[in-house]
Amino acid sequence: MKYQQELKDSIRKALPGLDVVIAWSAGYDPLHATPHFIRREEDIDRLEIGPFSVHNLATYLPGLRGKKVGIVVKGCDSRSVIELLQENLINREDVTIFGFPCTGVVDQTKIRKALGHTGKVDFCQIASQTVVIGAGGEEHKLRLSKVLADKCFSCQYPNALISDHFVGEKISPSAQTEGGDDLEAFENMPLPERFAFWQKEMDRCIRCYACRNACPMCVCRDHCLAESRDPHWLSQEDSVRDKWMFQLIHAYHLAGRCTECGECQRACPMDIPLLLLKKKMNKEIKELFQYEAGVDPEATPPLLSFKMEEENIKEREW
Amino acid sequence: MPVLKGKELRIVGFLCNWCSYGGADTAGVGRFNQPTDLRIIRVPCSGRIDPLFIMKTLMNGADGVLVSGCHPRDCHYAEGNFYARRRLEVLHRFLPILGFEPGRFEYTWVSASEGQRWQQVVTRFTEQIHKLGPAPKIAGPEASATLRQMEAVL
Amino acid sequence: MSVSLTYAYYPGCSSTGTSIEYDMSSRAICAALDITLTDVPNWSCCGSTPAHTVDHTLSSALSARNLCQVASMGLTAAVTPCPSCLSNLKTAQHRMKNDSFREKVSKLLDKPADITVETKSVLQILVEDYGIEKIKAKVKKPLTGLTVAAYYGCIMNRPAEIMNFDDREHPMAMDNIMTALGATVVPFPLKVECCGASFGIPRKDVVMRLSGKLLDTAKEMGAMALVTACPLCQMNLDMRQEQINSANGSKHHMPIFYFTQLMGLAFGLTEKELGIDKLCVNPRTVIDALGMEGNSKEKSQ
Amino acid sequence: MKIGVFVCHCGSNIEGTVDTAAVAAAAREFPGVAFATDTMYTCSEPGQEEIVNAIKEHQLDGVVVASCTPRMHEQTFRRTVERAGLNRYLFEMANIREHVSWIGKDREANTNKATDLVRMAASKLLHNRPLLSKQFDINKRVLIIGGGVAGIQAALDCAEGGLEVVLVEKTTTIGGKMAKLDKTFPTVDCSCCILGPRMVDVAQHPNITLYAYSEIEEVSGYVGNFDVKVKKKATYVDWDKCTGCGICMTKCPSKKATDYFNEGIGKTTAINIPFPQAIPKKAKIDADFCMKLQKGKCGICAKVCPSGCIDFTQQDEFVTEKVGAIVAATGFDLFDWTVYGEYGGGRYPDVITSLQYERMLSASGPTGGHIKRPSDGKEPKNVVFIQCVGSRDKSVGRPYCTGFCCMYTAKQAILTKDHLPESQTYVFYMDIRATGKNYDEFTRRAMEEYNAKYIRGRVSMIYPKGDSLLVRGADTLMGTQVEVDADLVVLAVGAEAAAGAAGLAEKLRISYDSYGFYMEGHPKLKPVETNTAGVYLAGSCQGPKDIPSSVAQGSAAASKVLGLFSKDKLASDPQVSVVDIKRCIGCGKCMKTCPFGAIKEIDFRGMKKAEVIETVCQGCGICTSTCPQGAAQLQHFTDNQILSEVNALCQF
Amino acid sequence: MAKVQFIKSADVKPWLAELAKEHRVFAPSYDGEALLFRPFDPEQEIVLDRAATMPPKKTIFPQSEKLVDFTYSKDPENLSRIKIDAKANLPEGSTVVFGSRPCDARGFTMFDRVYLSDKNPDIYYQARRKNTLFITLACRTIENTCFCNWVDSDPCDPTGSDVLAIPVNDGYLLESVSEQGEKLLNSKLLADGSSRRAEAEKICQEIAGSINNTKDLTLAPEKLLAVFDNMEFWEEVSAKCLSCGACTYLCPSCYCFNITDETTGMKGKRLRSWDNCMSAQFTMEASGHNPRPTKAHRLKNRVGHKFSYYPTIHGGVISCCGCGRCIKSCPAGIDIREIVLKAIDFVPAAVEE
Repeated sequence: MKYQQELKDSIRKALPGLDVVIAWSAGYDPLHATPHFIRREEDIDRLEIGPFSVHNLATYLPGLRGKKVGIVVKGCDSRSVIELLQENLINREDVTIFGFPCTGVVDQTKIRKALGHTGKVDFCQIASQTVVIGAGGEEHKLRLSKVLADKCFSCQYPNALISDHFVGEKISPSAQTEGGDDLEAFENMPLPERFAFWQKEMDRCIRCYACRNACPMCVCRDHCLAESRDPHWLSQEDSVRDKWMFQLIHAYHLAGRCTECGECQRACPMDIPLLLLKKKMNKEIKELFQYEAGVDPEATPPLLSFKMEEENIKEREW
Repeated sequence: MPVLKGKELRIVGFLCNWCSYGGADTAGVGRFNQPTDLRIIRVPCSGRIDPLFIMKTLMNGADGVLVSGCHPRDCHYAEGNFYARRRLEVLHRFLPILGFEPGRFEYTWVSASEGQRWQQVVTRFTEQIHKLGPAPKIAGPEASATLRQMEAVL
Repeated sequence: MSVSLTYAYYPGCSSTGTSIEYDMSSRAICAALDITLTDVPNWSCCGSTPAHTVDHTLSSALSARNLCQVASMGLTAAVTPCPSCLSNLKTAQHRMKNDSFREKVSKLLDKPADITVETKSVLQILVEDYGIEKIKAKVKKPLTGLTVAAYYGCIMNRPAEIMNFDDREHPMAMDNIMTALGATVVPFPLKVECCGASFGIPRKDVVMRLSGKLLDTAKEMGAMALVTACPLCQMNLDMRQEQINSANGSKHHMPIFYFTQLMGLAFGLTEKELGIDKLCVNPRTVIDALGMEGNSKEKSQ
Repeated sequence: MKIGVFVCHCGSNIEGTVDTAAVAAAAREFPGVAFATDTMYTCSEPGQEEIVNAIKEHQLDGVVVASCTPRMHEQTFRRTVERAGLNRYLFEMANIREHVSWIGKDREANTNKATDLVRMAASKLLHNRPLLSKQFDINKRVLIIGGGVAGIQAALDCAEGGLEVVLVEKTTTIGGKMAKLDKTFPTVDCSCCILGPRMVDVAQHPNITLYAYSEIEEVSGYVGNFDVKVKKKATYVDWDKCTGCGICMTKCPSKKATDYFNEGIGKTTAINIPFPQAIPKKAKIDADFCMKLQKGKCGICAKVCPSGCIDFTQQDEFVTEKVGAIVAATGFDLFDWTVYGEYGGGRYPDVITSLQYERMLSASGPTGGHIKRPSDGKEPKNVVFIQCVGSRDKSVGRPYCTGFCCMYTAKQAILTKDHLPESQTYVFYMDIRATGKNYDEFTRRAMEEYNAKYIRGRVSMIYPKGDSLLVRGADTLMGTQVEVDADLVVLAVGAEAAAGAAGLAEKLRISYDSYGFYMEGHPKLKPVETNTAGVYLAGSCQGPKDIPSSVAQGSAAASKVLGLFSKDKLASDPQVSVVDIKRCIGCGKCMKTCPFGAIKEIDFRGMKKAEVIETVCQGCGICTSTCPQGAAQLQHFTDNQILSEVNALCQF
Repeated sequence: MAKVQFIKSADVKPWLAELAKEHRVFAPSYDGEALLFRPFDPEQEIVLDRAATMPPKKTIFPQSEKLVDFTYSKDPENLSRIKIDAKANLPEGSTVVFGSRPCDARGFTMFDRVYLSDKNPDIYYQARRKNTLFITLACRTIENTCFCNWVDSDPCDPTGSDVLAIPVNDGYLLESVSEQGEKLLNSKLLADGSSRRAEAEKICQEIAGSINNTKDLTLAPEKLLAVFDNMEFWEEVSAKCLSCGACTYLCPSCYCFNITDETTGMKGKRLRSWDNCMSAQFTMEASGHNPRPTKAHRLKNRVGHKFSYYPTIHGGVISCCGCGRCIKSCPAGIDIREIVLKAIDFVPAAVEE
């Protein structure tokens, strides 16, 4: 990544005033990065940014409230930071934001599908638009665009929307403005098929709540309704009903707050297409209230406000 | 036992105490005949109706959910129904993605004086639900066979 | 804005007989105003009285047939001079909002009944679509010196929820046109009263009484002539004026114009093309007196 | 928990279509139910005793009554269980009358539904907890909105009872509609002579603060502690200085101002005092007609005013009053009758309203008490009254009966004959509704002694004929059409809620019907209460009323206020929201959405938390449905309580 | 002496179909993008060339199992006298898991020491364990996340299995490990495999030989105890933890559970469902006090339990089978190997007096 050195320098300068800077470093194999907590000067060297910087590090911010935290954000991550600021869950003065122009991150599921088997990966090289992966003794050449996350294709905010230090030059957003083809296709499915689809997908949920815990906007964390008896919304039964209901709770609680970072779906070890629900919610929120979360730190989420006359709600027609 | 087989469907209403519950009372006082399917849960304000109650009710197998509150601007608590309107509208638009027919859930406004309107609302909603028929049921934990069939269909 | 107005024109049966002058004058003034009227091809009866007293569905099917014809012309609005036809067309449209009724009609038509065409009267398009101000601008020979009462009849505006035009008790459309033409309009309290038309055959005495009262009141209010917008009203008041006189012992000699005829005169069209000669009560003296006062005024200005 | 279930027959009201014994039998199988029975009248004394005894005998710690709507008897039964030593919130009601037995006759379906409702109530009750009220201070002042006869009565009664009263009147004088009347039925005594002294009492009472020409801008707070912002509209006259001498009126050159007090019969001056007995007797400038305010020229009134009180720069002024209770007495306005095209729609000057006729009959009115036709000033000979104009008429959206028109029409017929002995009156009526003391006798007198010709039928058309009006209508008793030559037509126009009633209701957070009339707490048992604690109703704002009823309601509302204030502290409703501090993450969403500012942020061991101010919380529960982690829970309507009802109804 | 049979690749499905007549058979197949042990379905492709997303843990230790059905009944004479009828829901029938990996099967041996103790056997576990047979497939490739060799195992380890299947050129060599396993090898579709034994052994050796990163974890129990009170250490290693349950729920050797009762009306059930020591609810006490209040405490528990406390009371056996799923599925990329090694290498800073 071009600006990596510049970013390291920037962090090095800021580190003395900060308790920790959250960034990424290399993960357990060449196809993975991992969140990297920089506390000491020597930690900076291991910082790496690039297409494997998939994690939305904003998720960690509320838990570090009260500390001076630096955070490296992609454009999409910065929207989560904005949303957290908007909800007063973090203090602006405690957070130092490092932005860089993001050219997209990979979707591990897509790589896995393209390679067939990624258990044994020896190396990975990315040169401009090509990814070369050595796995199981074979060399696979893939076009980068084949393995980029869906959200990157419709990305409107490749540069951090809010930052204290921005390295590199800002780049222009992707040309494709309409995201969510999968949503459109799904909405064209007959209702009974959709109903069946969710039951099938939710059936394999193991209730690990990685979707929730990876979500930067799931700020209830330890006090989530999912595991509570008072209020007692869900049982601990291994039933599609309870598992599905949890996803509805998640989606509804994110209404008007979700920035579509996709962490829920990425985190899901069972690859359940959870983002679909959030995309639908966002689409309706946008249509109803012309509102997009994570763009303006001063805005109020639409479900926490109202208008006496709602232009787009025609409830009297029923 | 709860649903009269072949006669009724399971319809649950969430009504605010001040307007719509009163409207339903007014309808009763006026002896305005209504279908018997609806069971009403009384809450203080439509603003108290967390859309998750509606989702939960549908998930629990209700065939229809009807919500009614005070007309906008008439809320006993000044603003409750304004919040409710946004939240319920979002829910209304969201439900189809799950595969629920949009008509399984409706929300409306009935004031305490509108006994006749309440009668119409109940009648119309009940008819709407009967037209849709029983809601599709979610497979229980033991229903892996059903799930495999679904997979075959998809 | 100079988008020319174009309508499908549905003349109605009367226009080929008793009210031919209404048809002539309507076409003439529309031409004068650059309003394009295209005749509905192969039009049939609207399903009026004779049909709708027997069978509502059949009656509506007749209207629906004509509306389908309009739709096939690629036009979205149809216009007719006759309020009775209009009433029937609109009633059919109103009934067809009911799905099951529409299905019955469609069955009779062997095709789906059209529910998109808009229907209006000639009077309505003149005031609503064309505009009084523009009419005023077209006046060449103001009708100064003419004092008229405008008589709308009972169905032009009623039932209000179906006809959806002007005030059901106190319409002003014709009054305003007449004023624009330079005529003096007297307040006519009976402007929406019944002339007795439906009783024209079985109970002539009723017609004599009701229409007589209209003539009495018009005269009392100081009108020199009545102006109408309905073939049936015009016929009762004009053709039967002598019968009314003899039945009531009155001595009315009150010309009964179609409003379109007076518009034509004001626009400077010839009496011939307006069918003035078709009127029963001779309007000569009234017409001859037209413009006298006004012309002198114009000069003085 | 040991629950007792009491299924009420309500005589045959419920038992007629619900098998209450079967419901009770089914209830015995419900979790927690230790006792269940059906009773004839649960709310009766023996019925309540039965509950008390059962609680003692079976050691019940929760009670379900299946009977009428909780809006009717919830309080009754809460007191009952309290008498037996239970907390009043360990009680639930199942509404099997209004919601079951009265809306259908299918006994099987009704019994089944009633059983369901009892199951819901019982399962909710399992999650109920005892709740205790908190005491709070009250502000023993009362605001009365509207200075008509009802408001005056309420104000005087409250003031006499020792309360400080704030009386707000929209127009420049109190007196309301009654002040405009010439005489009252059925005694035919002078309206102003009865009302005048009472108006003076208001002006002079040390406990009453009167804001005339003022309106309510904003109401916040709750029973015992309302904050009311009053807008004192600009009069361009300094009322502290104005003596009401009226010199300005004699000199004002703008003499074509609308005379609102006289219902537009005649004109008045731009600066005016509406009538001689006005309270307060202060002048006000009608800005629409004042030459100085419109064109900047004139200012004569300022020159002639002996006390120098004219102030053309005056602006609206706002004052805030703190009160503990509010009485709405906003009265009525006349229906806009001009929608009746058949009556001329307002085009014929000699078709007037009954209230205009009152002004004409009044000696202090614009005609000095002489009946004159507005068109030409002639005395009419034939006067036609048409009743039910904007009453009992669905086609104009006014299906209700105004109730007092029959009576005042009879009165006006009598007065017409008194004023013009040669005249003949005709009354077109639908039915005569004269159901008060001496009322029917009164209408009889109009017919029999004053020879008013009553014609039962509606008028289909009025049109001018010569210089008179031809009134054509039906005589349904004779089965004929009738035509009457009338010199003057008086329309008995029906009443509707006063202009702006709906807007005020929204500020007061009370409900109103589709005609704008305010909803009483209960149609029979709470005629002057509303569903908002501390807000009461008096007079026609609740529905059309004649004078005695309005006065009675004024007094009733006052007695309610005095009763409320007889305690030094009020008990707060414990059905408020409570934040579980362990679950709260301090996100503040609840604070954002609370309409009452009842949630504050506190610091708990260095963490932000939300806390509910119990006495401010009104119990709407918006915070509960806003809080994503369910930390804020509205007591008595907690998530678990509502979920238990859902689960009782729907188990897959 | 173990029974040795050979099966051609093409005969696997027919053999499973045969087995399915008598047993519930589970085999790895795709559900969406996740490879899961699912009830055998001849229509579905069985995927054996990679490790499944999820171990076959549910077959013996269901995500949520109904232990007891209970019903309340009232004495009609005295409604407040309530009787409870409880009915245990003991699992019935037998199950065969095909295609599990040595680590998967070995994982259950960690359960056994806890749930099958002589003093207090868990009857539910016992019933399933006894009747669930594993036909385990030896691994041919070692994935980046694999580390069975660190925890005293290897890619051909038969521990915990009933049959070990070793992939050979055109099929699988099936070796019975247990008596029950031997009974599974009686099908006509199987041929005697003795002749292929050498080939299989060679393959096993080859695989074992390809591993060269073995770490010695002998010191782990003691070193982890040494850092027990060093919260700074644990806070640092847990910083990126999201406190979700992916690692524990996908772990073949995590056996914690939670018990809840769900009652509706007069009926209820007692559920045993997976618990997760990463969750804030784990060891949460009714008072609201939690002895493990932060994720650092909880991650310490997970690592400590597996590599220190369990071995201490169970004869040195590390309660981790080295499958690496916790690494692969962790949304934050936490690598348990790294933590253990860090603890072993940890040198406390010299305390200055």
